[in-house]
Amino acid sequence: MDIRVQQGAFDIGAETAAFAARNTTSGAVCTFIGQMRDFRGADKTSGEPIASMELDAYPGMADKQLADLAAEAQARWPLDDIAIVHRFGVLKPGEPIVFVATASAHRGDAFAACEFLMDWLKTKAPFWKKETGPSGSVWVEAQASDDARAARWKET
Amino acid sequence: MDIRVQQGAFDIGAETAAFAARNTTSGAVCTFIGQMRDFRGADKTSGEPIASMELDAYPGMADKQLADLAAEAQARWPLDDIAIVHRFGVLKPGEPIVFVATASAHRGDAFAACEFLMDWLKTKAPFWKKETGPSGSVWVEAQASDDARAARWKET
Amino acid sequence: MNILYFAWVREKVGVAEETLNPPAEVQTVTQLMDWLAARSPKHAAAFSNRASIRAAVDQVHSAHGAKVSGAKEVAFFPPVTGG
Amino acid sequence: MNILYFAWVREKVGVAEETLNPPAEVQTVTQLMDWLAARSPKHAAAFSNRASIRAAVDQVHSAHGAKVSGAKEVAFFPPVTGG
Repeated sequence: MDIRVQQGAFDIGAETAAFAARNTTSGAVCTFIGQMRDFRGADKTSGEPIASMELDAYPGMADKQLADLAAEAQARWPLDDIAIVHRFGVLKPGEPIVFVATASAHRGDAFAACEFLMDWLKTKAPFWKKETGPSGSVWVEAQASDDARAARWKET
Repeated sequence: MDIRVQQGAFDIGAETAAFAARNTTSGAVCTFIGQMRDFRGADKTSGEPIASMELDAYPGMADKQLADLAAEAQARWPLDDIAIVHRFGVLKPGEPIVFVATASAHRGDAFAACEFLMDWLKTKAPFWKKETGPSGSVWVEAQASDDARAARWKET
Repeated sequence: MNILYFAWVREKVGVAEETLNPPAEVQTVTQLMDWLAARSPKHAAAFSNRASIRAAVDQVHSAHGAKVSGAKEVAFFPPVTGG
Repeated sequence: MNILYFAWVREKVGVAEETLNPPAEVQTVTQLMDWLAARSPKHAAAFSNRASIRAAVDQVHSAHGAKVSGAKEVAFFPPVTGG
């Protein structure tokens, strides 16, 4: 298990290769990469461009929260390994924000765990985005759709 | 769109980096890597070890079938890009068999399309695995669970 | 008509590909399998369990009832197991 | 007790962290917000819309009714938007 909250950029190719290399006996590896978008809002055509983004973080809690999410995923699915890397600080458009990887014997478990981790991370990990564009800097507002996606995984 | 059926090994890290690099304006990138398992059957502890695997392929139809699957995924979800790389020939344990990547503005679409592509590829792409272990060579049998997973995506 | 065989179907028939001219009355995948099975004991063995054989007509997955008349390429193989 | 502020809550309060000793009667997150809001106009502005403020008590997400008595670290922030 490899969980990191870091200020510096990370290399998606190197992260993916390293994760696969230490899980060669897992039949299924699923990864997700969240990249900084270059426009505001939900629609690429109407949103104003974003020049840079600042990710505010609560570092101590972020480490703990991501470790808790990984433990929850491992309790729910038979996983061989999990990696989560999340940046904070100033980012440029196109740079990766988050990398999540899961390894399992079966692809259904790898996909489900990876999507679960992203959905819960989006509503529980203590990071806040501030986007800077031509009209100034704005804190991104949380989306109801993220709460809805996270709620799908609640146990009944 | 990048669809390749190839005999040589591919580099997971390089494939992932190249896909992300040409889709920096997509907020969400999902990848799946199917790796050759080193044991037979569903269970790592009971299955006998596998020394090597031969993947038989129907190359002309494989290219066409993967292109059709990618077109179907693009019709169903708003995707910016798709990559599919599938090997054939002789593979060693731990080597990647298949790489599927999707890029979209939203993670739900990227995850769904990537899982759909893998599920349909498993039941439609013309490849056949023959595993060689201590007790000889055996053609892998298709699994009912793969049919069930593929059927989830049938439109009603 | 090019007839292709893959995986254990190929191993049982003993060749990967044959170019044949089935008679006009061979119109469906099932009729083509009947006609091929009569060619040799190896063909008969390959086509003995039809339920485990899939077909592609001109590189498109096709049911056993599908037409083969006019096709350039027909392939026979077990259910696929790639990925 | 260390009080931490993040994102626009930090910008409105004007500081990232304060070490304070709330009186014994401040027992819940809500009571702590009431007590903090009375400290200055900036604090009052930061805590004017309680519905948009989340809290973590000793680094665990906590409801506004949760206990803060005995906590070492309480953080206030808007709903998270990472990932």
